Amino acid sequence: MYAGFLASAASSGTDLANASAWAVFLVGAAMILTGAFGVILLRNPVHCALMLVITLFGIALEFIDQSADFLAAVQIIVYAGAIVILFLFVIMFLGVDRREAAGPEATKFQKPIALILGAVSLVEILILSQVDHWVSGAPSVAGRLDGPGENVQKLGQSIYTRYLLPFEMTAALLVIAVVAAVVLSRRQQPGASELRAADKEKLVVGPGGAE
Amino acid sequence: MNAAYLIVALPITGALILLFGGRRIGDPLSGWLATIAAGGSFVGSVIVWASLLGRSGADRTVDKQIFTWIPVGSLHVDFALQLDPLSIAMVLFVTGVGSLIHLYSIGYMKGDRSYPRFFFLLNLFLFSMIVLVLADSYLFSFVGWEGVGFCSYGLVGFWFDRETAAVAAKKAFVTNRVGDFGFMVALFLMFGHFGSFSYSAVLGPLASGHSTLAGATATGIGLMLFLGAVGKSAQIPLYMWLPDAMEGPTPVSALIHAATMVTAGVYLVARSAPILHYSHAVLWVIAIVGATTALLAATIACAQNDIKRVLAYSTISQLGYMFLGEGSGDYTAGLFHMITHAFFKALLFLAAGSVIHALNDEQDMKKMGGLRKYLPITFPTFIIGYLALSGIPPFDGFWSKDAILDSAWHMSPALWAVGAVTAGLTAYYMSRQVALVWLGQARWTSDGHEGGGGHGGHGGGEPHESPWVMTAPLVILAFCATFGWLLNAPFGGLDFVNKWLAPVFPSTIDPAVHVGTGTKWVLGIAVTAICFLGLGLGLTAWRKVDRPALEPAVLVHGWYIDEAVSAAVSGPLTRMASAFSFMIDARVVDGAVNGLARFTSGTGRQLRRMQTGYVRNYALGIGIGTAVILAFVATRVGS
Amino acid sequence: MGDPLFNNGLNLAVWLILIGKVLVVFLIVLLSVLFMVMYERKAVAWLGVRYGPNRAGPNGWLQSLADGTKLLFKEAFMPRAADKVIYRIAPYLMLVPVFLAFSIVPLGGTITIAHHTTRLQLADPPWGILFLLMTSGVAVYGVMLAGWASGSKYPLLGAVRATAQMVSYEAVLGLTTATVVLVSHSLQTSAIVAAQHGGFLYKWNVIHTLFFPFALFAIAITAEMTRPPFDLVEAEEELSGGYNLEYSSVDFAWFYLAEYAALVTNSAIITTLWFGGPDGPRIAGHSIGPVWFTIKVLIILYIYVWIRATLPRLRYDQLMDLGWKRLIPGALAMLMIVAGFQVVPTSTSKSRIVRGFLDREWGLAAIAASFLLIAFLWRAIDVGHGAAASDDAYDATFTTEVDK
Amino acid sequence: MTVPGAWYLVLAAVLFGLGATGLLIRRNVLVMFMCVELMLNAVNLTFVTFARLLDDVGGQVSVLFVLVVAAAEVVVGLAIIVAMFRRRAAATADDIHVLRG
Repeated sequence: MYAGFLASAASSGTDLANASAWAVFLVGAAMILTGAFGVILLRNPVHCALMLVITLFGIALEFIDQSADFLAAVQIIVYAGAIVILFLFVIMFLGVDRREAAGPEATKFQKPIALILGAVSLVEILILSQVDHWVSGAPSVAGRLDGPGENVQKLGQSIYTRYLLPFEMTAALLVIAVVAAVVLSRRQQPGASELRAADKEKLVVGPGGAE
Repeated sequence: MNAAYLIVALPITGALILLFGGRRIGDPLSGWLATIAAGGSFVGSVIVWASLLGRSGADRTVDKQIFTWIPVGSLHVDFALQLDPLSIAMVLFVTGVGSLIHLYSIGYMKGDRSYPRFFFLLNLFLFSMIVLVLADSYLFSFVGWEGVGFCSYGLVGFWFDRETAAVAAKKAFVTNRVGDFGFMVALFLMFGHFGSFSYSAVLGPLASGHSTLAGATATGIGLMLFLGAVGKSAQIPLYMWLPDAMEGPTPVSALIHAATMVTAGVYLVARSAPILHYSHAVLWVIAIVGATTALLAATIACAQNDIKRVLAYSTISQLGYMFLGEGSGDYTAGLFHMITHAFFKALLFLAAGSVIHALNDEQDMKKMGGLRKYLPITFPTFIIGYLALSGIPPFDGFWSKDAILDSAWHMSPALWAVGAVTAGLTAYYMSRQVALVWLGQARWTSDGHEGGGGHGGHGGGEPHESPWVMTAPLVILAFCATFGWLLNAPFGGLDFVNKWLAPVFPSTIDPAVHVGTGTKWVLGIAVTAICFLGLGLGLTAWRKVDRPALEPAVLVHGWYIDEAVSAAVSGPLTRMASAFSFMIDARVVDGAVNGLARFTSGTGRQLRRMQTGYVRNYALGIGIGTAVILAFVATRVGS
Repeated sequence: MGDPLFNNGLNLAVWLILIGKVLVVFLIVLLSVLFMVMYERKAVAWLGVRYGPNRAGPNGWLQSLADGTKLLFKEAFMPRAADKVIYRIAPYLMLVPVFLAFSIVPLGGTITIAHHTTRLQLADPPWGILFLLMTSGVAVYGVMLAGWASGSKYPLLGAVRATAQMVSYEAVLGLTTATVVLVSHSLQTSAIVAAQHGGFLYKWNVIHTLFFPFALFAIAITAEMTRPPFDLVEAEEELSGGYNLEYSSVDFAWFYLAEYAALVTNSAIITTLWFGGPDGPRIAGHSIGPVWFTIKVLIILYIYVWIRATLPRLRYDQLMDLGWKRLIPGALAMLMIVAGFQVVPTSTSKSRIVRGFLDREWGLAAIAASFLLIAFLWRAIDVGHGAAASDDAYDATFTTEVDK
Repeated sequence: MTVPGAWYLVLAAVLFGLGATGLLIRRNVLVMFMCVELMLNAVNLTFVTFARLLDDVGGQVSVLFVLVVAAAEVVVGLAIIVAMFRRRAAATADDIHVLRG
């Protein structure tokens, strides 16, 4: 991430800035693709998760290259620092770090069709990439991104004014997700919810006749 | 002006609190809460009224938007309140009388099992009525209209564990639905013709005289609206539910009869005056139905033994008067009679409740008598209500009834004659009631009557006066019944109601009633004489005797109309229904339904193969779809 | 805003200075670890009224160097069930974030080398604090993968414990750091230090943010480092050594190094965020930022050693309770309170009292809201405890009955 | 900043395709989740790229929201996996087909 930092500071010598921007893009792209291929090809889920981290760092590099500093940082903090950690945690917690079951596919043509589909999509995307007019929206609707001021500042101003309602909604969403996760993953106390205190008193558990 | 929100908000807040926290709030407190909500609503109405007073007559219509309810295409219906002289006049007496009834109920319902539910329904009832009255469009008003219907169902059937109460509630609801159907048809016609429901859009152009409303459409809308009013206000032929509604607790009867439910129809007709103005036929229909109902109900009332049933039939009769007045084109007279009627009818009902309370739920007048010594507050107030209802000057029933009869004379002397006879009958049956309940010797035994259901707590013993929360409303209402006529006295420039409502009924739709002063005097004296005649007859006939043969069976059974309707509906209709059920339902409808089901299940059986349960299969489907879309885009862009 | 070093573009001298700075920072961390190990052992010995190491070098001060050398020459051993690649990578994954984190610590003032002025700080990005959070987020990988890759039971347990612990306390770390950002109006470490300058201690964030955020931060970062009393990761009694149990030789040395480097780095960060960094009185007109900085770091380090010698280790449920039910609500509340007081006064009333009140109303509202929140959470936690206790009691009745 | 936006977009598209393919061919639920993350990241990259091309901060804001939603999704998803694991000791997506009913 220092390369992007350097690049942003270089005011003289546009060639150098140009070159460093390209360099950052290419490094990031390499990381992204390596990681993505790793995720879909490696057998061990833990390795997959680590490959995902590589992709995420690559994405963060591309963000920096496009002067989205804050998002790059948040990308690392949230994705690498929390989401993937959660993945790994669950993998280790459940002990599912074995190789994938090599049994026969439930449906025969799943894998070949999927691969063909991927290839077809890729070709289509490449065809589409020959089209010039990628950008067709109205510029600077929600506020200018260039110009003076920190990226964080502009982002914050936009979030807390124009996008306040969505922002609050995502906050609510997070709370709901937390509650849902707690409810889903809580271990059920056997019978504790069905039995009230009065019922418990009635319970007579004879010696050896428990459970 | 913002107090207007308060009028609406307080009762619904009270209702919601009682709905969710009623049990926790407990016995007397929830009643007080509801009463305070209702009283606050009344205070709000007074504030709004005062601030409207500060404006000039043409300026007294204010719209208060709450939120947009239905924004569909060109149709735009708001949740909005319209404050104008008519709605404020209505809301003032609705909340005022309503609050008094709330207060009374605190004492009356004491010890009932479902005390909070009762007050929840009362508050909701009040809220619905306020919405009905304050709404700025027919559609929003209809919400209140339906709310009132629901609450009456809930309150009439409040003691739903009694068979009769449940049946009565059902009857009230079903009968009301017939009227609602009329209202809805009126709404459809209205939307078809005006494309809008709001009063300002529908009535505004009509009132100012430039509208292209055809006579036939006006007649249609007017008749349908009146059908709605007939349902709510218990006119012929939809009046049967009202006497049966006596199964509810007495404060409910008072509320339904005096302040809320039945006045809705009167209000609706008054509100729709600009439409009715376009169709003379509708006005005649209204007047004739009103007059007929008045007479018919009065005759039935003469032969009833239940203390509340007498009052119920008298309500129907008085509502007939109101419609007679409105049908004669004198809306102010109709509304004025509604207000005075609210005072004395609420008074009579609450006093009757007090009597019933004192006698441990005894309602049969034949088992009462000589009570005047035991209920020192209820007795005089009841007498005031009695005089007011009988049209004895100077109590306010006289004045409002007089105004209506004047207009009726203007319309047709025949209508006047019916009204005058009804007035005499009214005086007669009320005297009969007074004689049976209060005078003569006691026909009850101090230990003989078994303690009734809900509000026990005082077993045998002599009848005793009710607690102050019950008598205070009586006194207030008696005061109003005595002096309420000063609101619209036809002399000395005291006709406040006329002046107040003048902007709502401009001369274009409400031509002045041309009855000469001399004629008025003659008519007034004639009616008063008839009233005194009825009074004297009733008192002398019923003073001493127990059972004079003055109750023909045909009247006791209300002209057998209930029975006739039952026979008509349950005979041929039932047969027709069963025939349909075999021919059409079993073959055509079931065939179609079963065929559809068979088709669906067959299709499903085939399609089920696609549901493998493997998530990745589904994802594959999504992926193929995406690829196809991408290919499509690629070909389009490439060309 | 950034480092003045880059004002005139990049040339060879700048590159050289940059490389020099990298090396210097690296050496600082490395040497401070060597020192720290001895500092800790000596201090613990002193607190325990013992001698401590006293053989190698003068007064035993070369003991850690000797230990390190010994470790380097031991046989590198790898369990058969281990994941070969990750087993080797894990120590570095632990080491790198720690060294990176030190790069944003301002050591004080600027220095001029060959006409190039530069800050005494390796990197000064405008989002420095986020960088700190990044490194602390990534640091979890080392522990986690080391435990997993060993292919052994106890290291895995230690790693899972450590992950849960570190992830839990990261939230507190972020929230308390946010209070610092709030009062400093910047994410840049140099700006944060500058904001604390002047005003005789009052402007130090530890006082400026009402002390509590600092306390929470200190607890959280201690847990983050798995220092005592939060060192459940390597609880010998239960786990016989923790996540690095299967490591030996140089790999183990890296873990050891990383742990102590983290201690030093985090002390430096505490100094930067809360104690004004290199801020301090001038001596004879000279700014001696680095000296003040070193003194502050040494004091904090000593406190860490002191805690280690004094406090017993927490139980695991206590740790989680503390983190989720006490620290996070507290940090949230403090964030709200500090944020409330940051609201720019907008009232234009003539009366001073009214204005003063209005200026504070946001703050007061925030305080009230925080107390409400805390009370609510407290109640919720109590209810939860009650429910859990009743469940336990229920289980207990079963158990005892069965035992009979 | 002279790398043309199209490069980023193609890169994002390829990443998205890889993620989608991985989702289809992998059987481990956790890895499938990771593939979903890949796809989300690809979308994030396009958002940032368009934000730069259109000089509009809205794109970057959207990325923030995507991050939050992704976090919530992972939390709930993993909780489901943990709950599932109590019943069947395998993390294969095909095992859930018993829920078909």
